[in-house]
Amino acid sequence: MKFCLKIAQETVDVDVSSLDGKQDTEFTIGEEIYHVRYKAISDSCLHLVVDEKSTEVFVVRGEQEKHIFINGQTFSVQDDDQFPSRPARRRGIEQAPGDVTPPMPSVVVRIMVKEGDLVKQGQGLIVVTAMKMETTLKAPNNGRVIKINTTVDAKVAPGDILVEIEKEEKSQ
Amino acid sequence: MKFCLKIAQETVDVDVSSLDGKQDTEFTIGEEIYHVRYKAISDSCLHLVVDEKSTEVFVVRGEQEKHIFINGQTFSVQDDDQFPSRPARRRGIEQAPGDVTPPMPSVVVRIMVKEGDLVKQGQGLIVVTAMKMETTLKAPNNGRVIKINTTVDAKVAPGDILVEIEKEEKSQ
Amino acid sequence: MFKKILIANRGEIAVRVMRTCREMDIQTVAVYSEVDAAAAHVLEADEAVLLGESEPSKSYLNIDRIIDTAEKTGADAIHPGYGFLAENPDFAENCESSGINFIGPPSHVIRDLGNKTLARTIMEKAGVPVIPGMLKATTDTALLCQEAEEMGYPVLVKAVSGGGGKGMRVVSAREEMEEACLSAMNEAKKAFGDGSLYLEKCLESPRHVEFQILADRQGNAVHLFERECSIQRRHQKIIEETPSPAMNPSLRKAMGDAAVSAVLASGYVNAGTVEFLLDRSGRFYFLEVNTRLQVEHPITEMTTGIDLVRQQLEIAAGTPLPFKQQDITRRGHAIECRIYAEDPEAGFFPSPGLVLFHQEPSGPGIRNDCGIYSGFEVPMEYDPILSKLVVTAGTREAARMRMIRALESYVILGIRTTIPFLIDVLKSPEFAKGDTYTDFIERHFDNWSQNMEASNLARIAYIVDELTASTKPSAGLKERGCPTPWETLGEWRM
Amino acid sequence: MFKKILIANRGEIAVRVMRTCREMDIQTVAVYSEVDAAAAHVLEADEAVLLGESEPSKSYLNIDRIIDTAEKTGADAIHPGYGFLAENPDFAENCESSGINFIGPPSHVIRDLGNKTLARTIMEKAGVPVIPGMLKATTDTALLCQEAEEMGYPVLVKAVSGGGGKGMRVVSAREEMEEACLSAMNEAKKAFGDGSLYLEKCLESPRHVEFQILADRQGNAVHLFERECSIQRRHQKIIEETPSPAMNPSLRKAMGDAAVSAVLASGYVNAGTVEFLLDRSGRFYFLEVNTRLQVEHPITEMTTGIDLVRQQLEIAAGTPLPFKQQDITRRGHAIECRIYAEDPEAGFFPSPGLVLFHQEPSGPGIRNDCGIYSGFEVPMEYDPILSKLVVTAGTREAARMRMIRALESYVILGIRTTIPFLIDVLKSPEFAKGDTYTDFIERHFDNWSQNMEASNLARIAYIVDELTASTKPSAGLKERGCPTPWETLGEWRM
Repeated sequence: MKFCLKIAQETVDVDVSSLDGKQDTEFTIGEEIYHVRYKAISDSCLHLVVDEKSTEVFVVRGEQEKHIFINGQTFSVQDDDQFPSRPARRRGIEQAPGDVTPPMPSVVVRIMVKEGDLVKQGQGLIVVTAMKMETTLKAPNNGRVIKINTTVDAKVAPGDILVEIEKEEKSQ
Repeated sequence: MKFCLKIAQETVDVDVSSLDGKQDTEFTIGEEIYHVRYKAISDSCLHLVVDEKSTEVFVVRGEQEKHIFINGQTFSVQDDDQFPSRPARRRGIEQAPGDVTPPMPSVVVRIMVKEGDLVKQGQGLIVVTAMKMETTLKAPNNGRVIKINTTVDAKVAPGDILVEIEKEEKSQ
Repeated sequence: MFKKILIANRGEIAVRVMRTCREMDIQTVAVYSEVDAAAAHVLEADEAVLLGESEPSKSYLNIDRIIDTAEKTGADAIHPGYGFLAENPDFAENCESSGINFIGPPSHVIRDLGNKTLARTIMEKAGVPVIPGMLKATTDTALLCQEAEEMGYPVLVKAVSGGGGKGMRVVSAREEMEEACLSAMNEAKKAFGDGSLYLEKCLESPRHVEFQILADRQGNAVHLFERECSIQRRHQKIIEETPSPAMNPSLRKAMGDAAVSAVLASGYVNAGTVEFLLDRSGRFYFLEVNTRLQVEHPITEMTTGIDLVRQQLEIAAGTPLPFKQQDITRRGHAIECRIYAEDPEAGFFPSPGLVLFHQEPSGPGIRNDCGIYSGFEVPMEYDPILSKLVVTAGTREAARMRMIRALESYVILGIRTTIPFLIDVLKSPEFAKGDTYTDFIERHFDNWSQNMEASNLARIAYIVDELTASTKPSAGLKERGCPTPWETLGEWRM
Repeated sequence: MFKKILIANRGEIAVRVMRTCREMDIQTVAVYSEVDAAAAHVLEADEAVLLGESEPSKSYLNIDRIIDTAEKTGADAIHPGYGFLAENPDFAENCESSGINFIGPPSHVIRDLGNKTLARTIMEKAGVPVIPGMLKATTDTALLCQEAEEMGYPVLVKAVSGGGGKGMRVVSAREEMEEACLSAMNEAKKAFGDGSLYLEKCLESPRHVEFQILADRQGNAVHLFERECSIQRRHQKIIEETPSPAMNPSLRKAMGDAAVSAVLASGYVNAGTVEFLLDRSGRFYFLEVNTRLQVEHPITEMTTGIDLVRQQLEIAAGTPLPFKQQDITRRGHAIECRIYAEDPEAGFFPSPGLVLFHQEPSGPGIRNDCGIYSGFEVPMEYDPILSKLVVTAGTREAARMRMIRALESYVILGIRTTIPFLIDVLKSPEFAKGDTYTDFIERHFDNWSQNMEASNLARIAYIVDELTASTKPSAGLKERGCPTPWETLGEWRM
């Protein structure tokens, strides 16, 4: 069986085969081959023996990925077969250029522009707050504000497009 | 709504009515009336506010009952509507007279009688062991052993009828 | 002793206070905001009362509503925890005038010590060394610039009613001074309603060393040794330990005496903390007094064996301190790590949201003061602190190794936390050596990102989770003889 | 120091040993039986090796297989935990001859002290007071009866190779003597392969007080104060505490000195426990030496701050003790409750089975050494101990209250446990007063059953669980606007 798994933007092919039709398996990841035995301990806990090294790992399913805990580290692992791509809702890394979305669930504190304004790349547009920390959302490029989709005191989440900016040739 | 709930052999009627169609309720148990607000915290945890006293309780479903934890005490609560009566498998309190069943999951160590034997009430029939502790199962009444359903080293559980004894008039 | 105490706080600190109350047979009243209806402190209390909307000003900062709740529930005392109203003199005064025991110092002491320049004056009079700086605050930018010039850069611009790094700026050159003053003034005005600023000389990478003190109503005061809290981010402590690796017996004696003098000079009653900066030559300077239970109080509890909340309640009830300075001993080493809902790979952005899975570390010498559980939705309205993981062991090195083990087995999934970052800090040679200064994080961990060594293991775990999905309890009671995942998944994964 | 240690045990004690190993950067090898493939100690280890079938003789008691596993995995030492092979001199000898470090005393010391009458002789020579009784064991019933006659009833019949109450009988009258000897002989022969018995004078409701000792290879020995373990059922301890409520400084000094003499007289090395009985007049008598880590060792760790497993490893590696007697201090009070899988309402029948839900207590001063988790199937093949809940606090009363709070928040559902029983013991006025003698349970808790005060609350909880079933996470992501339980359940519940 083949899986194609993404961690932190890096997608890697994984090939799995069972050595005994059961829990004795071989994983091929890139050049590396791992011999793995496994056992499900509970809904969220797995016991893996990888090349004779025993590890307890925890796995839970999120909206578009699985969250995996290994010895104090956490990983978000995505499988495009399982979680078809949806509008990106995380960290704003993948939103359309010109769209401004908050990096975290937060509340709008101030809106510093209005529709029709010309803005410069890096100019502050909206200030949001969460957990007593304020963050200024900045213009991703020079352009004109064509739409503001929020108001002061609104609760907003990653993926919500708060401001749309149209690139304008003349402003460059 | 009416429930009919059994704890430790005592069955009591409980009447519940919602005061607001939601979580504000009134429970009538015997003479007592309780005002209850509630909230589910997780699959196994409930927050109850009974007559303004706040309590965190834990509830899980067993085979024939729910196990309920309240401040260090545990209760097994049965509802015959939910768990239709099955052959009793707990503590042997309810088995048919003359049937001998172990009080716990255990292993048969010794069988001290054979089919056809006449036994006296209280006579040792079978020794079982669990967790390094041996327990002798005794005859519930005078009678004749009509059937032995187990062997030495067999794993047995409450509800398994290990020995059947027929009451015999003449042996009394 | 009190019969019933209202805890005017939330999360881990409210839970921690309630635990001591229960051990003293004192009833507890939780207060909560709408978003906190299922919060840990609500579940822990004997009674719980809704204060109002989630916004702090409508709930945990709503003085009238809280005092009203105390009166209605018959609470005879209020414990403020830390943060929120803990250092608000108006709140303490309101309690006093309502006949409710405020578990903390008298309101006038909170007021005096909350004014940073007045506090400096009190300390100077008592012979406690203070950092060279202004004794009067001002909103006059020109005056501030002139003072900075005389003092010599770098200087620290501080709000007179500041706290938590708000209204504070380090200014290293003349040309940045005016703008820094204006923005600090703005921030302070917004946060504390008072934009007045003053200056302090800026020490070069000092250590933050503070002393826990206890003072009773009879005029007795003791210290419970120091805590070092140099590992900070944006003036927020993230790792604390005791003893301080920088301490020696004579310095400890000098600083402890200064802390007790500070307390006596200000008329202090109850538990408090005297904060100092310690420079590389071993000179120390008064920084401020925190007039409340400190976030990091558990490391003092674990090394001295004294329950600080119990002492707070006893003092508030009028009991004299049960020990003198020479009776207080300390044993071993303790470290605390604050577990925040923040993404350490993304500039420590807050990371509120649903905790999908939570499993605490356990074992000898581990304590976790915690405000979350599996299924809890961490609200965005409050501080990002989730829990405080504390360990104690015989030596600093044993405590460090124990903390690493504890962090490595602390499972929180669903939201981002600082755990992987903390592990790397604990493992760093600089921390192991005790080279801990307030610039530690920016110097050694400026652009941290998580080690990806285990990423193939994570991929394996992902797939094993698929392979075992049908065998798990949540899959329900399946018929026996169901096909293996190799049969069911194999078809479409070629 | 060792690089890799095999832990020849299971459950909570194996986990506890591994934790210290990890903190010392030592790799761990778990061994397990078929039924234990998902046991806590397997999950905790760096490597895990299957020994064989679940029956102890084929797994945890299989000396050859364990030594073979140590050799194959490259372990340079074996920690035996308690129980199983911990006090088996043949096992220790096998380790010695295989060049594997056995973490415990030399095999000949285990052998000497395991022979109860030889141990009595050694102690008598060293000037340690022993209970009046025979110094030679016998299988001659007539001789035993004659000795009993001379000693005067009640007497204690004891197996020379006994332990855990097996092969032990209290005989209070002549006519019971012969039968008691025969049945004890049978039991001992079966359990230990040796039916020899001896007699001791039976003390009237004494206290059980034991001293933790440490002895290094250089001939240094210290004690780490006492533990009182009088709360027992069928000679099995269930609650232990330190300090003993019966102790005063001069008695502690005398008993501590006797414990150290006992250790030196027997050539002891590593951690061990010298058990005494203490009668009501303050006289104490040597009972036996436990040549291993004791179940109740955590209360000593919590009050002295010394990690006993770390000391065991250091001593086994040849390091001299890092402290002398006068360096060892104790602070506060600690209590341990053993949580057993037993039904206290049904004669403490074992209660193996599936743990449906498990949530540990947490907070200041609480430690839980635990071998189970939610979803673990407690096997019927081994000891019923699930975990050891330990608390420490400033005073005995504070520790007692803390333990009650901890027990009341320790959730184990699916199997019966001793928790509700322990709560009632802790709450009893006799325990609160410290009136703890070995007949405490039979005297005060003979026919215990659980208080049913909360049964109406349990009924309410049952129904609320029904009412909320559809809203829980396990119900899946339901469509919004689904009917309330009042609508769906109401129809058929009139």
